[in-house]
Amino acid sequence: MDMATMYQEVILDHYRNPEGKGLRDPFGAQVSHVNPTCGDEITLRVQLDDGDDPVVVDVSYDNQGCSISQASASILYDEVVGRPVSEAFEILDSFVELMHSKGQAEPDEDKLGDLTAFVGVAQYPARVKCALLAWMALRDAVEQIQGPEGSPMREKV
Amino acid sequence: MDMATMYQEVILDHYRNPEGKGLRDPFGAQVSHVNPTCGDEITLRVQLDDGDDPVVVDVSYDNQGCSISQASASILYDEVVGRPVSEAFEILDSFVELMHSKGQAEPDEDKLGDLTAFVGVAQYPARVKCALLAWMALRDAVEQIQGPEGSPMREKV
Amino acid sequence: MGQLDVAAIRSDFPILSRTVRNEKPLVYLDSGATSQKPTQVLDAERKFLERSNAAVHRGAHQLAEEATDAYEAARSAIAGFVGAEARDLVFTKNATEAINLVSYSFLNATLLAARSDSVDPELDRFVLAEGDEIVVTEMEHHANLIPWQELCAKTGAELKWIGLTDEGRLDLSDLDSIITARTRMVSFTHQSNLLGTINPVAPIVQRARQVGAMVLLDACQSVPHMPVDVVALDVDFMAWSGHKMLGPMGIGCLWGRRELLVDMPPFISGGSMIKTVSMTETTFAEPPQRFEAGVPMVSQAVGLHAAVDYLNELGMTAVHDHEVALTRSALDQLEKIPGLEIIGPRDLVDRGSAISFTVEGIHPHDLGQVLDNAGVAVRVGHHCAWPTCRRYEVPATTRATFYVYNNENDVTALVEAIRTAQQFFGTV
Amino acid sequence: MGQLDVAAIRSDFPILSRTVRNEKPLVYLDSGATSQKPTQVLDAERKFLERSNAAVHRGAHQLAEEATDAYEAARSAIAGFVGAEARDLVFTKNATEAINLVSYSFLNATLLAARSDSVDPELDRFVLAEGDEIVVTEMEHHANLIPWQELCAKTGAELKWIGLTDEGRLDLSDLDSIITARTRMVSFTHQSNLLGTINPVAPIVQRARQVGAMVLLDACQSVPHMPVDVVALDVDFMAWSGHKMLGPMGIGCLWGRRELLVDMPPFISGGSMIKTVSMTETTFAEPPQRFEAGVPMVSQAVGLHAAVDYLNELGMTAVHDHEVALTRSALDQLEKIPGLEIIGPRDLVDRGSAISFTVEGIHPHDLGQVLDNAGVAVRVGHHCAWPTCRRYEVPATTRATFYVYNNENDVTALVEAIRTAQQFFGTV
Ligand SMILES: Cc1ncc(COP(=O)(O)O)c(C=O)c1O
Ligand SMILES: Cc1ncc(COP(=O)(O)O)c(C=O)c1O
Repeated sequence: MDMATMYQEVILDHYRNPEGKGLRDPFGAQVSHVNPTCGDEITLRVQLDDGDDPVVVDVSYDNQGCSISQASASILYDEVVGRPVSEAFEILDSFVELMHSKGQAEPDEDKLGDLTAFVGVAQYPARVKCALLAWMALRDAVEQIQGPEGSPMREKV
Repeated sequence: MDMATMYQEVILDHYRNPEGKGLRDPFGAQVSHVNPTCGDEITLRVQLDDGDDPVVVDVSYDNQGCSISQASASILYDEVVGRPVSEAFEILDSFVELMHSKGQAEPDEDKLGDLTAFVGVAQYPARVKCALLAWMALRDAVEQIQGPEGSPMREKV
Repeated sequence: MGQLDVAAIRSDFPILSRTVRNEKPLVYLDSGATSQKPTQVLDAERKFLERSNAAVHRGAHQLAEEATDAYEAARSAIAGFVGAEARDLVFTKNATEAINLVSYSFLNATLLAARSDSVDPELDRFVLAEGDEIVVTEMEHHANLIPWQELCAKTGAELKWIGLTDEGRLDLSDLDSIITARTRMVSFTHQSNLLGTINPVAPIVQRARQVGAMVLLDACQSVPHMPVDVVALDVDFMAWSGHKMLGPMGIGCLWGRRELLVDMPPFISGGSMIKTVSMTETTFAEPPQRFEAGVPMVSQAVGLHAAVDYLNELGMTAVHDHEVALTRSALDQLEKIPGLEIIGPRDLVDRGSAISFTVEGIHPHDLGQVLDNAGVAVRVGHHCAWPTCRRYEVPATTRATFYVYNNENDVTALVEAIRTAQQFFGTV
Repeated sequence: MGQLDVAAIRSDFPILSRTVRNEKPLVYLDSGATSQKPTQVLDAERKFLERSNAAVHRGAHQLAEEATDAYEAARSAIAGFVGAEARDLVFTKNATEAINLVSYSFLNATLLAARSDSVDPELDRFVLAEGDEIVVTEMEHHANLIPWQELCAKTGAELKWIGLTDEGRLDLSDLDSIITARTRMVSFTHQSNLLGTINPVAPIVQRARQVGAMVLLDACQSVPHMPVDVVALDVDFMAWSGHKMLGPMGIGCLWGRRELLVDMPPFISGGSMIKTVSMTETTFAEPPQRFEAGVPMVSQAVGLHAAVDYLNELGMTAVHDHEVALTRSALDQLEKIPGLEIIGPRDLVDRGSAISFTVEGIHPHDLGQVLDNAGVAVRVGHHCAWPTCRRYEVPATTRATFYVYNNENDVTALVEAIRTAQQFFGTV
């Protein structure tokens, strides 16, 4: 594969000009996640509204890491803010699936939007954690707000 | 090698009719040694006289083990009792050397007497400990009587 | 002789065509100590080393990626071999380390809890108090006895054990008074490496559950020889070694129930088992990584993967049937030898292929020597189960063990060599 | 380029002729993580497995005898490689286990002493009291940091460390206030796997002796790369791994001063490390057996034996000279790259061949990816020395490491690939 397939323009754009970066108030939960192999970090805050299927009112974050992890956080902001949690988690699930497909899956563009660009990254297992770092933090933060019944799993990917 | 070279008649004779077996009084020291790989055991007592180079007045023992270890103990009794410690230790040293020679050494018959028969055993490393069991116990017991200055080593073979 | 094509199998094992002691064909009856390795295993390991060798879970390059894939594929296959999930399987250097890992979890949890202000609920299950009890049996390999003795010596817990019947079985008659409300762990062997006995797991697990104790199964002698499903067995931990099941030396396995593994503090610590590290504070990765500090035995995992593929191909039921058939034949013929006494069950019910015996008037060391001289490789001694020897009042035994590559000829060779020894030592 | 015939050496390593990522020749610059293995090592191990495979120190048959001889011959050769005696060398699964073995000696001695009525003089040297101190450095691999953190957490001892200068050296200016009368153990790395720094052993040993502390040297990155004589170094323990010195994975080494080894309680317990065993009491074998419970990694010892033979043939001085020459060339060329910063010493004095660096505007993960795409295998991340990254305020670095099979072409490939990355990410 050539590097341009992996580092698609949309990834490099988000990396160079991240959307929504910086920690903001108010927030319902804040979590910090790291990638133990490379030390990349993200601190992420989530604010939900009070709805039955609450809407993600804001996601703010501060992070440090490679282009893949930074672009992924920026796209997360773009894709998730303003959506109900149920939809955000659908995107998350599709993205997890894509990233674990070793590049064999046909990405669902409708659902994934800019995340489709990560199909090349999925071919490099060592980079999967980079791409998922912000998303795992999102899941963790939402589950913290929604309480344990929403988080059946002790561990995350 | 055929079995008869290893199990020479003199070994089988001593095995079938061990000399000096049984624990007797008086004794200056008593030790128990085991062979950790097979569980063979010997309890051995030594009585020395008061000389400058004390004479081994008696070696008595109780043991359990294979023909090699039993014959070796019996020959020990034959060879050592009545000799000064210095001579007994010379025999011991020669025997240790023979047993570690992997069968390459030319045994010194004058010094070793019946122990010469163990030259075949020396070709089987797994049996070396059997042959030396009683002799290591002898050294240990004598050193206990003579005190620590006589035993520079913490460990034995 | 079961459904195994033993001739074909034998041709996969280069060592079986060698000779020993003056051109005697090798009759290898010591697989209970360690098994031989088929070409398939040797080739898999070599191919890995010539193609993909790299440190796993660390590098960002292609070799590291391939090595990580190979290592984790091995974990899946080996876990699958015992009906488990990959993430619940920890690689160790041998079964001994696997058992120590669990015994040290108790020790470490107890020490950490003693120094923390708040009672950490995660550690709680592994914290021992003075007077707590650990239960083993009188037929344990030293690997499943000494770690518990040591744990007791350091914590004040007490070691109890299930005794044996004269027939070589566990004496379960007073199980309820041995496993009590004070019992925290029951650790026992699935199959005795000395007696050949296959132990009943269900009643012991049931009693342990009643009193809230954990169960560790030492499966060193079962996983290589018969179908084992860890979920069906319903134990909490299971330990076994690679080298006894056609795999390389230097790799062992610990399977653990997920909810216990996640609560266990680390045993060996270092690289690759962490989440974050600073000079003053470290947090740990989830299992299995938490228990795999340092560069692991990757090529050995690849070799063991090839070994379970090989065994799966044969079918573990066929493997077991084959061994039972050989055991039947061997027991029949051995019992006809005057002065020979079997130490262990004489019937084939719940019995594996380890056959220990004594021969009147010939010490096992001497017997082993004559057998060796005839090309027959057996093991003599206490087989790292010294208390079991003491129980049957023998200082040592001679032990023959069978595996997939053994056949009727091997049984005949064994029997003939024993008769030769009797003639040589003049005991018949 | 020293006296090594690198072309001849390369032909001994099958993996070096493979290609990666679309037919790019492999440029392996990750030997600091794990080295590749020459055919001589692979063949030695295979020959053992096809001829003499058996459990050691246990059987009475010819294979067991041959296996035991091979295992103990390996011990002699490997001990000899560092100027040591065989009986003082313990085989472990990796260096990480070796260091843990020593840290657990303190833990176990402390616990056993606390429960015995009389103070056992043998254990005494390893018994820790509240307030005792352990000293490490800020450039340790996690393997030589976390075991000591854990020991402190369990005993109430305190962890102190020697800091680093901006140049990547140990800051020994306040050594006397760090190593004090309370210090029981000073454990530090001979060569940093991240910075490449070779540390001065003598002044630290001298200070430790003054206060009666023991010294452990983590020689993972020195023994493979330069002549090391453990007697001349005058340390108490030395730990290193086989897989970084052309040997197999799954084997590590602990050398210990005899009088300390004999006083240390067992760490991992089980078979083959005992003197006598009953259900209630066990006594232990002398070192090294005391510390080698269970069936050990025999074929790996045989492989490591072949590896030290191979290195001896090359000559360790020539190996070191070769690496210094490559390091000189690499540092020269790397420093010319705009935005590239070396993390670690820039001069060649007391410096090995691990070169860590950052490149402005490109995260190490991204850099590693482009390098990988060009066939250049480096390692990116914190290299299991996270505190060292923190000290130099970098989240991660890219690291190239050289070994006997690397040459000038590899340096050129590295430099070119970094420039390609800069163009790709538009940072120049
Ligand atoms: C300096 C240093 N110490 C310790 C280790 C740990 O070695 P292993 O992972 O083989 O146990 C390494 C290598 O990973 C190292 O470079
Ligand atoms: C029943 C049993 N448990 C434990 C062990 C120890 O296995 P290892 O030496 O591979 O750790 C063995 C074999 O030696 C065994 O037969």
